[in-house]
Amino acid sequence: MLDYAWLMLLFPALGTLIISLFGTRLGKRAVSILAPAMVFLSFVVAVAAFVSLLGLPVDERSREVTLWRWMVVGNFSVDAALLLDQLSITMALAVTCVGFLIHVYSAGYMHDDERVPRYFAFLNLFILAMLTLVLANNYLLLFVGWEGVGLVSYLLIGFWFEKPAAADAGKKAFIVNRVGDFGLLLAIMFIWTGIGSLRFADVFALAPQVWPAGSAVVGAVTLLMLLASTGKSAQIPLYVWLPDAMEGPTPVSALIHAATMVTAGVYMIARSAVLFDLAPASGNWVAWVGVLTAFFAGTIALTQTDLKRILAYSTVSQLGFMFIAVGVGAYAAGIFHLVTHAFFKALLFLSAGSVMHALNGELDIRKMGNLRVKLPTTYWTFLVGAAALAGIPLFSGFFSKDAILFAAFEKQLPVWIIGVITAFITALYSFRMVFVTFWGQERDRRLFNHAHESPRVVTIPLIILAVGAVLTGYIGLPAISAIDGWLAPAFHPAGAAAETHSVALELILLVVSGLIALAGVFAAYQAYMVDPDLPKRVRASLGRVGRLVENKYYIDEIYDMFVVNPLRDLGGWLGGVFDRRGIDGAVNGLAGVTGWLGAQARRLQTGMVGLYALAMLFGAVALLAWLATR
Amino acid sequence: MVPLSWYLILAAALFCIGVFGALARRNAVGILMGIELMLNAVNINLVAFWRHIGPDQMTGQLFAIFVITVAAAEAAVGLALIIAIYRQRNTVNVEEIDMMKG
Amino acid sequence: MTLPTLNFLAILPLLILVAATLLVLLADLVVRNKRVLTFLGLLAVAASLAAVLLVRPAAPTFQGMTLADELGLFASVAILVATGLALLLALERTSDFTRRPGAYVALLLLATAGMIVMAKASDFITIFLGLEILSLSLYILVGFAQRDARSNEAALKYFLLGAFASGFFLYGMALIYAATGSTNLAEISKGIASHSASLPFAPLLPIGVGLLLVGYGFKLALVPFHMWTPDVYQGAPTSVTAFMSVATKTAAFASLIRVLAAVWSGDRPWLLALAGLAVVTMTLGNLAALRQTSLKRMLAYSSIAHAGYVLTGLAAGNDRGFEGALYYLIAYTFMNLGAFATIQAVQRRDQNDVTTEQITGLSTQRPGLALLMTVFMFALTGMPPLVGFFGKLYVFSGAVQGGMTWLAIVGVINSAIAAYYYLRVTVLMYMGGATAAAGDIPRTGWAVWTTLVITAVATLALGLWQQPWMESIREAVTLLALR
Amino acid sequence: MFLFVVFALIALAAAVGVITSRKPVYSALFLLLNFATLAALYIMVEAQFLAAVQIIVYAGAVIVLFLFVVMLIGGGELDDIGGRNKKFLARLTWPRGIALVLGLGLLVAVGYGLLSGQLMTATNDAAAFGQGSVQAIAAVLYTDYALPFELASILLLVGMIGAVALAQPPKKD
Repeated sequence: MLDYAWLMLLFPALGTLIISLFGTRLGKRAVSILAPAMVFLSFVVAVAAFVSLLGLPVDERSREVTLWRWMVVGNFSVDAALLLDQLSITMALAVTCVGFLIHVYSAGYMHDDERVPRYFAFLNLFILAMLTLVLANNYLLLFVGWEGVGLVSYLLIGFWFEKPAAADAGKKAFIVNRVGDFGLLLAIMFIWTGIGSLRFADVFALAPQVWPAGSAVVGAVTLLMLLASTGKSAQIPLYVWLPDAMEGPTPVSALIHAATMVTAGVYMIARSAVLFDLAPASGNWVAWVGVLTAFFAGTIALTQTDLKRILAYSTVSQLGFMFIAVGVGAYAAGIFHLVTHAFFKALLFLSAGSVMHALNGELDIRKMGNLRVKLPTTYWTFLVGAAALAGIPLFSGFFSKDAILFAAFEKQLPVWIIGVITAFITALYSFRMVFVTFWGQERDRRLFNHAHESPRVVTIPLIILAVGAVLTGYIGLPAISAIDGWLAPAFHPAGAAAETHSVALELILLVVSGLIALAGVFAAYQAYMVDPDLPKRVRASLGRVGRLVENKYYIDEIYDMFVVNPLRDLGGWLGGVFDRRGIDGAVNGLAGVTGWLGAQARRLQTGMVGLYALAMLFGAVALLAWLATR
Repeated sequence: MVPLSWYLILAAALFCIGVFGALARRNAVGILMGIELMLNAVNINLVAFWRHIGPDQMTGQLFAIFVITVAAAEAAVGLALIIAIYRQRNTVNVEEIDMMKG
Repeated sequence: MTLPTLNFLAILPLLILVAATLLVLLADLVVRNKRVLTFLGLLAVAASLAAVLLVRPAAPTFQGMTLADELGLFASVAILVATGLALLLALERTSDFTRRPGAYVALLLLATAGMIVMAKASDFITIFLGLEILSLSLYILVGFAQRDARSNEAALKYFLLGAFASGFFLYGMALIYAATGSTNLAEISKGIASHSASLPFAPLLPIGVGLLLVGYGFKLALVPFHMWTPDVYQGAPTSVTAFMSVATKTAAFASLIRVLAAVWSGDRPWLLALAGLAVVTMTLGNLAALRQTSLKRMLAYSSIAHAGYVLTGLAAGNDRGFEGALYYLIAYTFMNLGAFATIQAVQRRDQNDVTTEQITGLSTQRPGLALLMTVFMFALTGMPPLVGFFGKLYVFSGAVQGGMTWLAIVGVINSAIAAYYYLRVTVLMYMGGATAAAGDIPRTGWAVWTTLVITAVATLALGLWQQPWMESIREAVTLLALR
Repeated sequence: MFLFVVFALIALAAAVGVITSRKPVYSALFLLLNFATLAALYIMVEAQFLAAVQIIVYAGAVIVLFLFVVMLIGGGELDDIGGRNKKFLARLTWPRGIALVLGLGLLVAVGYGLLSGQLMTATNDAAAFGQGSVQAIAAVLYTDYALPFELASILLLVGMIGAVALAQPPKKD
């Protein structure tokens, strides 16, 4: 079966092709069936591959399937080949499973949109690119997938391009991600130059010999990878694009900006475990970037009032947890959290989409309340998701987050402390959403009366995801540790001895985590149900700090002040022709300056032959002066 | 005998005069004349080197002959172009021929 | 005295092209349906291509005037493919811009002949003659769009600056001849290798190479020798622009690679000079492209930037960089020809350019054209797995290998900037209400479709299957035997 | 030696005349003078055939073509660097100033290469009996240089087609 794993890629590819060529002719209905069907077939293949991989002895659970010889340059060659091992199959399962459910949900959610065929073509293309990313057996193919998911993400954020906010968000995402991609491309070049191969197996086998542990090159490579990951996985300092990305359709937020694409950075770091083991300093960077992002984004999530934006910041925060895990070397824990998060965050987004659908697109939680009466199914599924996110014992997030914190406790105590605080915040904002949205009194009666439960095509995926959000946690029960044992060989092909943990300690920490989560829920109940004025009082007593958090730490403003404004002033001062309309955030400011430079470059082009020839003569003299005097 | 370097310096000077002429003129015909000066200066070089390196190798001299051929063909095409543009715009001043810029 | 036996088989591709030219000129007098002439041209290109691929003499021919090596073969194929596609592109539209289709086809074939000569030449005299043949043909072709007043202007600018650059080029050749005593590249290489220090006129060598670079820089549109490019690309008939933007680059780069390999000393200053040129070329090209409203001008600046990327490969000074440069040329041939072909398909019959306004909302009127244009734009951006990405990957990693990481970084930043204006085209096509009336875009004929499909398929396929022809590239570079 | 100096000075003066003359006709005639002096220099280094070609092609064809075009488009004044109505400095606009500086820079750069090394002492002392004759050139032109010779014919073909295509006035429509 493993040899047929390429079918996983074939189905979404076919789907994309058919829908983009004949989509409008097939009609909405056919497309809405075809696209999910293709992803379902991929899922079936993934399951089959998983089962056959399980049937193999542990040391044979890594299979490469070469599709064709891609390129050969001398003794350097790259194949278009898939790597099927524990890690890639786990990822593929999560991607296809969540992806399929979101496709089904989309069929209901996007029903009224004019451009359903285009939407599904993009969505299938996304699955193709994401599977390419996780199944690649070399860095080059991984990069193909990496760029592919970025592109589709950009197209889907701007899917409703009539909204200027959506178009701007798309642009922002694109430019920020280019910065990250730039890091990955350079890392790939360094690997190619240093090791002479891009195949994972070769790289990981040779790297310890070529690059001594802690050497500068491997440090540079891993830091460049970290840069790439901060872009794709929305970590400090490149996280700014993700909250804006919520301008896209909600299922897209669920699929791309919560469950799959944004985890690509975590996946890549986990995949490059051998390299990160060689560069402990880079690992520390990863962990610290992760924990700071987690805390930072968690506090912002606490103050937001837009349901999707809360979830977006929560995603950034949870990705931070995954970074902590891969940073401290607990790769299996990171991937475990990645999988559980994929389920519960997709669930939360889709439930939020259901709420939004019911309230005619309203997302401000201050206008909601008591919705559990009107939307019972959505309420229960959202509750399960929130419980998982908050880390309530026996829900999936509890186990995975605990695994991460346990690893942090062993390696980096300060990281653990901030992590625990963040876990508390997580529980707080999770149940803030629940209480404010679904409990209490309705705040906007007109909206409330209008609300209605979503159709079954929407609720059924929610229920399945909810089941998943509970169950995925149990593959990683500390006592069983199935996922750890399953994944570990993928990170250390050499077969490093599994570390033995103190079970007692782990249990103690488990209890601590559970208590903290429950404390968070209790605090949320106190603050938002029992004593609704409490948040205001807290907010007042916090004074400036509160305002700081409320305004997202003024990060956008700081970017404006220190990056955009100086650049803009410089631009205005230099030419007085600066295009003000283009300025919207740091990225656009940068784009504006570049554009201004472009305008200057154009002014050189006067249309006169004499000046053209003069430029040539100048070049000639400069060239000769340089060459003759060397 | 005349030292080789004298020829070369004469050639360099003529070349630079040609370059300046091509840059300083506004009239397309004038520019073309400057370019012709440049090509001829190169020919002096080729011939002088031919004479110095050893006349039994004919390379320099033949190169010069080909350069003359090219220069003639170039002049023919160039002047035809100039006539064509004159017919269209009634001017051959290159500073007025600047519809495209930016 | 006996005449040497001349191996005419070695220049068979050339002979075919010239014979076809004469045939076209004769047929022009008798044939009424001028499309026949284009078909004749296509036939000649096909025959010439067959000759290039099938007749492969081993040794240097014509007393070392040309080489029949892998590099020459490679470049010839790329050039002939470009010619064929350009002819196909103009098949149905020639009468839109000229009433001398015969001369048009003839000059296109002669320019091709010149390019092949240049790419294969191994002697300064032949290089120069090849360059002049292609230049003169192009000067005239650029001025062929009679309905566009800018066409003539473009031709005159191109001519004056081209002739000016020729002067420098020639002077450089003369000085290298002086420094080494020969015009033959093999002899020059031998001369430098055997007694580089004791050459009487050694100081003339770097100056000669510098002047030569001015000439190449002009043809390749390297900054600051690039200023003609936007004006000429905009004014020339679109099919001519498509042709010259790719084929000239292939010919000139092949020749430059040969010359560099011959005078190679591996000296850092030379490489740094190339690297410096590459940096200013890609940066200025990309910056100036950002705010263009004419698509042809935008692509002209983009082609300047791409020349900078290719030059990065040469500046790397190692095999990987050279291979990357050759790969890039092939990649560029298809993606850029495709982009210009789309412009040709979109432009109105009485126009010679397309503005950004005209393509706004193209996807609703011509979804097929919009999709293909998107492919070409993504390829030019460097989006994997299309060809453009691998070109960049190879040249930049060549630079990394050559110890010029900074150059690779500049290159990568530049491709990030470039993405902005390429994607703007896509955004305009897909995400904007249609502004141009549907009737403005003429029906796209089969010939243009064929061109578009061939280039698009190649843009994708050559990225996905690289093995066979990467080996050919490698052989070409190995034979150069860089010291 | 003396002859060389004389001819060289005439050539330089003629070149300056070409680029500064006010009337294009004068420019063309100065160009003719320059070409003729160069032919004389060629004879001095015993390249007789080349000298003849120089006279026939340049003086006989190119200059006539130039004069013809100048007459055709009107022999008006070249009101630029040759203008009489303004002071020299006024005529030296900034692009021309830069051009002058860069032109001198070019001369310095090339001259630097020419004057360093052993060039100063080298002379043209090798004997060249008959090497500049028609026979000697023909012997190599049709053997070793057969390919360039063919290419030159292609080049002239291009020139021919081009001149015809360009000279034809465009259809009025």
